[in-house]
Formats: sequence, C-alpha cells, structure tokens
Amino acid sequence: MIRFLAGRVAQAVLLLIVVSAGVFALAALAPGDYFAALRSDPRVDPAAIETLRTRYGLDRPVEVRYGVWLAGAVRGDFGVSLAYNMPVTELLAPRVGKSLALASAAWALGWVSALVLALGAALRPGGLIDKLTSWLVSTLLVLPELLLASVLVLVAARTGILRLGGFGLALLTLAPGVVPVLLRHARAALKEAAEATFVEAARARGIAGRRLWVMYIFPAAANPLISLFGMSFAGVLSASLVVEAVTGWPGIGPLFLDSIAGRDFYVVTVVTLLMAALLAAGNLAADAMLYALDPRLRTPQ
Amino acid sequence: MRARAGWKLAAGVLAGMYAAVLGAGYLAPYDATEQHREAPLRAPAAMQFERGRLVVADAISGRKVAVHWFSGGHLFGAEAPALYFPLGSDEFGRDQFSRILYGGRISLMAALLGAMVSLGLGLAAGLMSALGPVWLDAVLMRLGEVCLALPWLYLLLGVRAFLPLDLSPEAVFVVFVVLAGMLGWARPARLFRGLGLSLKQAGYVEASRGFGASRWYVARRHMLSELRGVVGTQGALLVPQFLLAEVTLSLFGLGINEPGVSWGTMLDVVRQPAMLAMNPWLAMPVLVLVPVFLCFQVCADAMAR
Amino acid sequence: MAAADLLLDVRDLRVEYANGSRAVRGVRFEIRAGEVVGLLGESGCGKTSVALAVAGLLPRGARRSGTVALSGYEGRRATVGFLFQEAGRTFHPFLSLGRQMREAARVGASGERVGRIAEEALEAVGLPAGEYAGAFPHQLSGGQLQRAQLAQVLVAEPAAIVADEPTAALDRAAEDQVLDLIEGTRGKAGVLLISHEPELLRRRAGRVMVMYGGKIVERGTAEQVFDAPRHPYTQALMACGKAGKTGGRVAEIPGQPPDPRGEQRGCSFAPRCAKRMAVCEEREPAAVDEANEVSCWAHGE
Amino acid sequence: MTIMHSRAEAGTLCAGIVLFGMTSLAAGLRTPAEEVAKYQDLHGRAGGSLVVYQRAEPKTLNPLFGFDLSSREVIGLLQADLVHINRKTLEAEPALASGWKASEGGRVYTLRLRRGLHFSDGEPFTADDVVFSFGLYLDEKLNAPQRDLLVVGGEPIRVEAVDAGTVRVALSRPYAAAERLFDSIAIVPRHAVEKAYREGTADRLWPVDAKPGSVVGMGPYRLKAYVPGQSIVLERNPFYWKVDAAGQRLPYLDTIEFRFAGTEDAQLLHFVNGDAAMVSGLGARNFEYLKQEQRTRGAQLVDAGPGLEYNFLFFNLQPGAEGGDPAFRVRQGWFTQDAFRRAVSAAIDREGIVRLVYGGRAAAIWGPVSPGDRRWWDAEIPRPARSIERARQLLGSAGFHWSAEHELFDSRGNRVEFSIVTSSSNAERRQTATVIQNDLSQLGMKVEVVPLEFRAMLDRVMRAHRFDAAIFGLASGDADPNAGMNVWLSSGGMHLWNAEQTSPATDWEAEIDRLMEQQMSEMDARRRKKLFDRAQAVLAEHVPLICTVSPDILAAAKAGLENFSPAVIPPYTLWNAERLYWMTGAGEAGVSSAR
Repeated sequence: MIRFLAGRVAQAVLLLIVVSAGVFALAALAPGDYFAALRSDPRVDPAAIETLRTRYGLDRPVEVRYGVWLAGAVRGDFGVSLAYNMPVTELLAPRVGKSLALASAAWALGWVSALVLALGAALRPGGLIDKLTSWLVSTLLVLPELLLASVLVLVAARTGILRLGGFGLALLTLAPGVVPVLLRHARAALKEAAEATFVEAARARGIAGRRLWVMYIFPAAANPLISLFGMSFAGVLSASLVVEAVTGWPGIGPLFLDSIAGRDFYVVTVVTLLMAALLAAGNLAADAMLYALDPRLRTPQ
Repeated sequence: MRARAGWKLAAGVLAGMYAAVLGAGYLAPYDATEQHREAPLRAPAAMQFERGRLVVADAISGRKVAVHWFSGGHLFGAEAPALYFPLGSDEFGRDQFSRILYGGRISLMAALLGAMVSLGLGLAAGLMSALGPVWLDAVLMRLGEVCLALPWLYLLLGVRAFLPLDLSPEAVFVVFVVLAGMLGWARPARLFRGLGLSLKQAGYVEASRGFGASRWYVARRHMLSELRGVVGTQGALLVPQFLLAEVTLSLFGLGINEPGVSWGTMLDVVRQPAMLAMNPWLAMPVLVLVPVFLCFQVCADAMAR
Repeated sequence: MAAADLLLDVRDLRVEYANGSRAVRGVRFEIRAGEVVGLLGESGCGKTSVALAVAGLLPRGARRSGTVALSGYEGRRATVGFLFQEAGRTFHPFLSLGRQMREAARVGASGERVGRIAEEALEAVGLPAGEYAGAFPHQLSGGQLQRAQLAQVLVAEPAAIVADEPTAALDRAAEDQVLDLIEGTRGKAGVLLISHEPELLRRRAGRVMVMYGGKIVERGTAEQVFDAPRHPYTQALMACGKAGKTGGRVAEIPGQPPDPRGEQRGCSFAPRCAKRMAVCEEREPAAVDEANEVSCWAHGE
Repeated sequence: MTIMHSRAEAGTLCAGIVLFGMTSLAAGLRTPAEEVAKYQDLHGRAGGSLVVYQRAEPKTLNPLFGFDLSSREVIGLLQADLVHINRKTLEAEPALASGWKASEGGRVYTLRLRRGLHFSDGEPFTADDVVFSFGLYLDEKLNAPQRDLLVVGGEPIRVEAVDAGTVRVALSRPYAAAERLFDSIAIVPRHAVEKAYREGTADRLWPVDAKPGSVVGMGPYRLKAYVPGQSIVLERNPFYWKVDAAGQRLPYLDTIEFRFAGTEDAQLLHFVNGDAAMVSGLGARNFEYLKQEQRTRGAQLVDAGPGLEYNFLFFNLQPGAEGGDPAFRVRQGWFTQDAFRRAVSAAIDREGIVRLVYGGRAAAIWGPVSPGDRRWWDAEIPRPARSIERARQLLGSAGFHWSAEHELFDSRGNRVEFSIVTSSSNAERRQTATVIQNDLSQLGMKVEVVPLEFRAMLDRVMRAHRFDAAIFGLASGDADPNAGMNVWLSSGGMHLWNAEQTSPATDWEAEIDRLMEQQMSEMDARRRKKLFDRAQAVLAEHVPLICTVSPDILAAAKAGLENFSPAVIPPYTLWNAERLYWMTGAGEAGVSSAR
C-alpha cells in the first residue's frame, strides 16, 4: 500500500511538472502578451511597450522563463501576476476558498441527488422514479447550459429572488450541469451491478432484499462510481470557473478567464496546476479507495 | 416496444433535419448572408389564409402579400420587393429561417465529427490502457490527466494565429472541431478503460485466448455489445456538447466567422439578455437545437440497449 | 415408475425473450430422485434457457409458459440449485469465500448454525474452511471456484441441481474432480447436467436428452443415445465427435442452426438433414414425450 | 484659459484663487491658509453612497502601472493631477496647480501650486512631492507606461521646484498645450512612496489588497476596504481641496463602492435590478433596452453624443509585410492604390452601420476626428454619401474589371480577394465587419472576416504585420492632436498602415508629418487648428484609414443622482465624482432604494 501510494504521489508530482511545462509551452504559442493591450492606446509608443516586456522578462525564450519559474516554484514562489503586480499565491488565496466552496456544494448536491435518485430508479426499474430520473437526465442534458445560465441570470435580475453574484444563483446554475452526468453514471452502475452474475447467483441462493443490496450490489456499483468520484471534483471545479464568470461569483473563475484573455500566464499556470493537483488528488483518493475495497488489488493471485 | 418506436421517430426526425439542411438552397427563401438593411430585426411575419392562399405581412411595408410556391428556384417566398421572413430577421435584415437551415449544415456535421473524433480516440486509448501493459496504462492515464487539466484555450488561440487568414470560415471551424475532439479524448478514455478492465476481469478475453474460435466469437460479441452501450451513452453526452462548443469557441473568436453561419453563432444572442428581451425570436435556433439534442439522445439510448 | 421418485416434472416449457427470440419451444421431461439427466446441444440451441427456466432465473422481460413442478422431496427446503458455467462470476469479487458462504447459509438458518453449515459445506467439497474461508475468489483456481460454487448450492440442500456446463472452463482433471464431487455430495438430489460434450454425458449421465432448435429431438439412456443414435442430428453429432474429437462442435454439419426468432415450419433440422424428405419441410414430426423418444419423420421406417 | 463654463452641470469651478483661511473645516489642522478650489454655483447635499459595477476588477491602485480602464477609474478618485482636462468641456483646467504660464515660445511652463493642501493622510502637499512624482514617472528603470507622454521631442521634460509653491517644467522644444500633458499624472506623496522607490519596489506599491491607510493621494476619495473579487470601497477624503458654493468641503458622497460584474450585460442587469446606481459605456442595444424597460423608468438615460473613439478599416501597406509572400504582394499592389482605397471607402454604407449596428447611436465619420471632439473636428472634410456606382468607376479607371459573374479582377487577371481581421471581443466591430463584407461583395470583392482574440489581433497587426486589412477602433485619452502623434507621424509606432518608417513612404505622408510637426510647436490656437485641419484633409483624400463611425457615449443613472453628466472620454461618469450627490429622499443609501 505504501509503495503503491508513494508511486502514485511521484506520478502526481511528475504530472504537475508536465502540466506546468505544458502551460508555458501553450502560453508561448498563444500570440500577444499582457502588454499587447497597451498597443491600442495611441499615446503609448510601441518602443515603450518593448521596454516593459524586457523588464518583465517576456522577451526571454520560453524555456528560460520556465526554468526561472520552476526554480522559484520549488522554493514556494509561484511568480507574480503581471496585471495585479502581486504574488500569484497572494492573489489567489482569498478566491480559491470561494471557488472550492461553490464547487464542493455543487459536487455534494450532485452526488447526493444522483445517488438517491439512482437508487430509487434501480430499486424499481420502470417505476415512477426511474422514469422521472430518465426524463430529468434527458432534459438537463438537452438544455444548453449557456441558455440555462442566461435564463437563470435574467430571472434573478428580474425577480430579485436570487442575488446576482450570490451563492444561490451560482449554485443553481452549476448544479444542473453536474447532476445529470453523475446521475446517468450512478444509474448505469447500479443497474449493471444489479444485473451482475454474482448478484443473480446470490439471488439463486435465496439471498434477497436489503442484504443483497448492501452486501452485493452497492459494493459492486461503487467500483465504477469511485473512479468517477475521483475525476468528478476537478470536473465540477472547472465547470464552476465558467459559471462563476457568468453569475459573478467572486472565485477564481472570473480571474482565470481574465488572466487567459490578459495573458497573465503565471496566474494561468498556478490555477491550472491547482486543477491538475485536485484532479490527481481525486484520482489518487479514488485509487486508494478502490485499493481498500477491491481485494484483487491488494492480495496476491 | 415503445422505446423502439421512439428510436425510429427520433432517427426519422434527424434524417429529416439533415435532408432539410442539405436542401437549404431550395427550402430557404433567401441566401443566409443576404442582407435586407431596410428590414432589420423584424418579428416573424404574421400570416393568414385568404381564399385558400397563404397571405403574409411584408417585412418592409407591412402590407399583405401572397406567398408564392415552387417559383424562382425556391420552395416558397414573397415576390420582390416584398420580403417574407417566416421566423423574423436579425439585425442585418437576414432571414432567420434561411440562416437556421444553412447554419445547420455546419452545426450538425461539426457535432458529429467532434464527437466521433473524441470517442474514437478515447476508445483506442481506453482499451489500450485497459488491455495493454501496466506502464502504458500509467502513461496514458497521466497523459489524460494532463489533457484534462491544461487550459486548451491557449492552444486554440495559438493555432488560430498560425492558420492562414484566408482559410474559409468552414475550414477553420472544422479544424477547431477536430482539434477540440482530439483534446476531448481523456474523459471517454477513462470510461472505456474501466469497461476494458471489467471485461478483462469477466474473463471473456482470457477465455478467448485458451479456447476455440467460437468462444472468441462469443467474447467479441459480448464485448461489442457492452461497448456499444458505453459508446452510445458517451455519444449522447458528447454530441450536444460539441454542438454547444462552437458557442463557447465563438466567445473567444474561434467560432465560425462571417459570412459563415451556424446555430452556435446564431445562439450567441443568449449571451445578450437585452437583445433577447427586445427581440425574443432571435432565440429561435434553440427551438431547433433542443429537439435535435433529444433525438440524438434517444438514438444513443437505443444504441446503448 | 413410482410417483414418489418423481422430483421435477417439466411440461410444455416455452421461453420467449423480449427481443422476440423463442429459445425454448415446448419441452417436456422429468427428473427422478438420485438421477443424473444429461442435456446435450450446441450453443444457441436453448439448453441454457431450459436451465434458467427450471431454476426460475430467467432475466426480466423473458416470458415462460408451461409448468415446472417440483415435488416429492423431503429436504430442508425444496429448491432447485443452480451451478453456473463460470464459477468465478458467481462470487462477489470483494468478499471472502467464508463470508459469502455464510451469506448463503444465513438463508434458512440463524445464529451459530450459520457458521457451521458454511464450514461443513466447504469441507464437503474439499476446501477446508481453515484454509479457504479467508481467501478471495480471485485467489482460487477454476476448479476450486467451481467446487466452492457447489458448496454454495449444497448449503441450501436443494431437491435438484441444474448444472449448466459446470466444467466447460476447466481442464480434464479438475472436470472429473468437480463431477465426482457433484455425484458424491448431492445425496438424493436429481441433477440436470447440461453440456455440449457427448463424451462427458456418456460418462456421467444416466439418461440423455438431445436438444436442437429449442426442442428435444431425441432422448434415451446414455448408451442408447450415444451408441445407437436415431435422430439424424444426433447421428451427425456423433460422427463429428468420432472424427475429430472436437468436443461436439457441429460446424462440420453443413448449414446454419435455425434463427430462434424465426417462425418454424416443418422440422427445424430439415435444412441441414442428410435424410431430408418432402414431409420434413411440410410438417413438424411428433414431439419427444412419454411415448416417443425421437422426434423425426425418418425414424421408425 | 482657466475659465470654464458648462450648462450641463451645476457647479462651475471658480476662476482664480479662493483663499480659505478657516481652520474649522478640518479639525485638528492648523494650516494658516488653505487655497481650496470653489464651485461658485454648486449647492449639493452631503451624505449617501454610490454603488458602481465595473466590467472588470481593478488590477492595481498604483497610478504608475494601472493602465486598464477599471484600475484607472478607481485611481482617478484616489489621486489628483496638477492640471486636469475637464471631461465635459475637454479644456484643461486648474487642479493642484491653480494656474500656469507658458514662456520662451512654449519651451518653459511655470505652474503655481495651491498652498496649504494636504494628502489624504493629513501630511502637507508641497512642490517637493511634485518633483518627486515626475521623477518617478520619468525614471527609465521604472519605465511607467506614461513615461512616453512626458518625453517631448525625444527628451524627457525637466521638472524643478522654484519654491515650495511653484514648479517649473522645461521642454526640449516648443510644445503647444503642454499643460495637457499633466492630466492624469498623479502627484504622489513623497513621504509615503520614497522608501519603496529607493528599495526598487515602487512597481509593487499599492496593489489592490493594500492596507487602506497606506494608499495616500490628493483625490476626493481614499481606500476604505477591499474584498478580493468582489468590491473596493472608497470613503471621502476629509482633506480634499474643493468646496461648494456654501463652503461645504467636497466630495458629497460618503462612500463609493466599486463592484465587479464581468460583462456589460451583467452591468446592465445590476442596474436594472437596482443594485447599481449608475452604468456607463453601454452598447446601443442595451441602452435601447433600458429605455423600454419598465423598471428603469424615471432613470436618467443620457446619450452624450459621439465619443472620441473612431473606428476604421485600414490596409497593410507595410513594405515587406507577410515575409514578402508573392500572393500578398499582389494584394498589396491593390491596397497601395489611392483609387482602390477610395473605392472601398465609397462602397461602405456608413449610415447602414450607424443604423444597424449602433441603433442610430453613433456618428458616421470620414476622418479620425470625431464630431464629439468639437474643438478639433473639421467641418470642411468632404463626406460623400455611399455610392457603389462611384466605387465601380474608381476601380474601373484603375484597371480593375469584372467577370460575367460580377467578380472583380485586377488588370493582371487576379481575383480581388482578401481578409479583414478584427477583434472578436468587440461585438459592434464584428458586426461592422459584416456590413463591410457585404458592401464589398457588391463590388465583386471576395472578403473573409476573421475575428481574432483581442491580444492576438493586436500582436498580429501591430507587431507581426501579418494581415491584409483590419478593422480597429482607437480612442485617445485626450482631445488634442498631440495625443495622436504616434498615429499621424509616419515614424510613429501607431502609424498603423505602415508603421515606423525611416522616411515617409509617400508625398502625402510627408506632408502630414510636416503639418503635424508644425502644429505641435504652434502656440497660437487658431493657426494650430488650421494646420491640423489641413492634415485631416490630406488624410481624408488618401484614405489610409477608412473611417466608419464614432459611437455615442451612453450611460444611465438612478433618478435623484444630481450632477450626473456623462462625458465623452473616460471616466465617462465618475469624472465629477466629487460633485455627485443624492437629491433629498432619493437613493440615500444608494442600493436599497430601487425595490
């Protein structure tokens, strides 16, 4: 177990390094830099902009910039936001909490409702809940997310029930995108587990009712759901970045989109690393849970 | 039995949709880019039947004019200089109905193409990861994590900068859809990997190694049928995603450009609440999109079964 | 035959699946106490459907008609035990063998007896509980798994055991071991042994039924069926078996097995039959029943 | 020169100097004479607060390095300058300097500072602070973006203190209206900044999350609180140096709170919702919506007329652009012909753009000076109506011809096709491109419109010069020809169509260079106008910039907000923040009143 975890942590660190290098490479690929915006001010001479670029090291080759940054990152210095002229970590710290709060709420809401509804559907296939959830999934998947967000924002503005920029609006906008995907997978997993041969065999041996669900079906359904569980938080978080920007929730979302458009690439790098780290952590947690759950992984043949 | 009928209906609707957009040249009364600057932002024309003929209000004068059928190389239309916009016009006086038809060409193709590319890559990577050696699994899955985490917008911005400017809007768009599809492999790959692993555990593959061809045949059939389920489900999720991707892409100037037209660019209006509130008919493409999504979903569900 | 001996009486059994496939098209047979009845046929002939129908394990959406009557046995519970082909898939992958044995034993027992019954059952199939109760399914060999499955079945003291190709995935030594165990532990329970291998049934079954196209086309004692086959299908099967020892695959019989969804007119084997006559394609031969042991127009001439 | 008058606003800054020898205003201060500025007819009510939603979050409060609009809007309230350009009248008016004088033919400017003023932390303001501030802006190592403004004729201006209340500014060459250069050059407190400057961290000074007390300035407000991603709250500066007619110290409003909306549409919704007290920089559609919307009935909806922004199409005339690609050289062969550009200009339906894209809230223009710039706009420039016919004649006479399918070919048989890049984030410009694309297709030209993400487009057009044609909009921060020298001069870095020429490529560019240089040194305002008119006429004749429209500045505020008077240059609505006040009973609390 220790070796397994140590291996995975090493993989995660490698992942983060690759991701950061990737962001730098992509940043080099995207044309224009932070100071390009100054070019639309007729009073600023392009020569002055070149000096600014030099000053911030933007004229140096990307690999040199990356090396300098990586050396700093090892020491905990993740660079400076060009726009805000302050350390990225300092800039992000107050916002990360807000994003995590929103994403966790939507994520928890998604999982709880997905599991409850999926169970309801699986207990009585073809029953009312089954039909309702299937409709819910279809409808939510079909509605363009952007449209839903616009409508919600418009309703919020017109009725004043939900405050623009408030938590409720952001959550209500984010959750409909999260629930159907989880629900769909939870339903499928429970259905598949309920139809597994060993469940059939258990039934043939006379095992039924709650024991069958608790002992046989749930653990079997958990297997695919745990993998999804690991991936899903990072997924919800990345969806929340856009939702935050649309609804005005003051998390990292608006800042991140702004930073991409503004080529404030240290901010982009750190936010991306954060996402990658969460993703890796989620997958790692999922693997650890699977390890605990599935004896095939931890015992010899 | 009901589900099967639904599937046929959905497939029929989709086929009709594809036929309609391919036949846009005949079905649409105007060209998608034809501007009628004297009649911008007109609401859908009021129509009525008079003596067995369809009569509509001219978009310019408001006077009643008769609708002509099967003339001038179009299915229907009003006689010039009168203008007939069945679903209203946009800010340049372009006919919404015609634009929806022409726009569907790009949208319907792009969505399918994008979904197919990312499904195909995801399938290959997922199964390789599940059935291949352990190191390959680790490499592919970590690579997938990189793909999920990186801000691909940068890449798309970069690629746009390197593409020649005089590429046709459609070509640029297809490049982006394919690119987006290539970037979207990681999520389906994880699911296919899970599927591959469960199939491996199920012993079909094992069995197929040790026994006669008929076993292999059974295993393959079983595997294919399970794969079909996941592919169908993923397809149902991905097609709408790619249909909407162009709206998101257009947000960053990576969508289809004028004079090109697509549902995504038409839907851009949902981001402008004031415009939408004043001219609600501009949201008409949504009325087309929603049934298309539904049909894709019903079909995918049927495939999954 | 004595009525008291009769364990399982199956009459006019028909099975139709949701996809329109009519897998079983009117089958009648009976199993008496202590008897091993073999059911021979190639894959797709409907023998598994017969097994599932007899054990009451048909999947949702399948329609069964006819009667399956179980009688005359004074065990703890009058049930039909089912041995699946792939024993590995009948065990929950996450639970230890002992745990699953106890779950099975808990049906119809309680308290300390549960553990004892479970242990005894494992001992009976040669898997001492001390050594094997803590093992997980993936740690067992195919033969051990099949024996463990037998233990699961024995826990319920079934009136009859339906064994659907129980040794198809095992090598010869394990096969004999498992089949010996079934013989040795079943007590007075009747066994319906399903296989596509004539050799196996010749060695293990008292009476044998041959199935083709959803119907039984011939039956009799093992010697009768294998040494002097009367139905052209059985004859062809025996011929292939002798020629190549291929284990009863009938690919060498020209033509294709009938489509289970299709309407059937005349004898279902007629298209592939070397002794085909005009009447074969017009009318169905009389079914196998108490009076008739072979369902063929050519028979009896 | 220092007298200004405007009917649009109540309150006119009193000419000359008002000595205000009272110590009663700011308790605890023992300043013998505070030379405040007085608005003789301003009678407002103190109190209340104002909530404004900005499109983006301010990035910094550092006046040297904040150059995005949101930051500048906030910094504008925290800081003050020596001479200020009145956003409404576009004239320079006294600020921290109560007056100035040009001498030596425009080479030396002497500014007289107001006496007895204090920074927002209570420390006195002296000529020393002025010299120190200019030192910061001019420091080559710091390299503030505005440094360039203070480099005149290739040499930085020299600022020195004559005495505690006077500074002298020397320029290397005569420079007309040099006082305008001092606009928006914040005078920062030496006592609060010097330490950071010496340590080389002046660029890190005053980030958005700075401690409230640490940000010191001479503006009407000072920092009170900052919530990351959410809001910046400013409170009134008790030491501010302006008073109203009754001697009441400005500003009126106790607090101004900036919140961040992200998009114009969100700004609009916040206003409709009653969260925001005012909204500016509105698009025409959103403005129209406000007019229709029931809930904003009674609000002040102001169309301030065309702003200084001018939109235009231009072709890439840079020699050697696109790496000398032969296909591009063929296209450039058309672009460099006056007749081709004139034909394009003639074909463009400017009125159509005004009507369809801007809902009528823009002015069609034929030169880069908007009618909103009343002082420098040239009424004499020809404004021919759109004529496809004339465009065809121009092309025909230049050797172009049409195929049977009405496709345009040049004299060598090349099909006329090219692409126009524009910024994808600007919906109006994208729509303008759509109109132009359609117009040019009527001439038989095949045109692709390529919207590129803003920075990518700027990089492509201004750095790499890899484009055929582009649609751009420029807005100068000042209504003075000198502010646009980088665009007009052939050697200028913003001479978009062919930048940074070592010597003018054409006779007419040489002539524009000469006229612009002349007007720069011309101290007589009327003669200066004539020279600039001439330059405008030359530009209009050769159309290197095919100007299209100047959009109107549109803004709205809640009823009851007095002195709301949107200007045509930014900050459009908060330029007179110190004079804004709520009428009795109106939105006292600013936010809650709307519902």
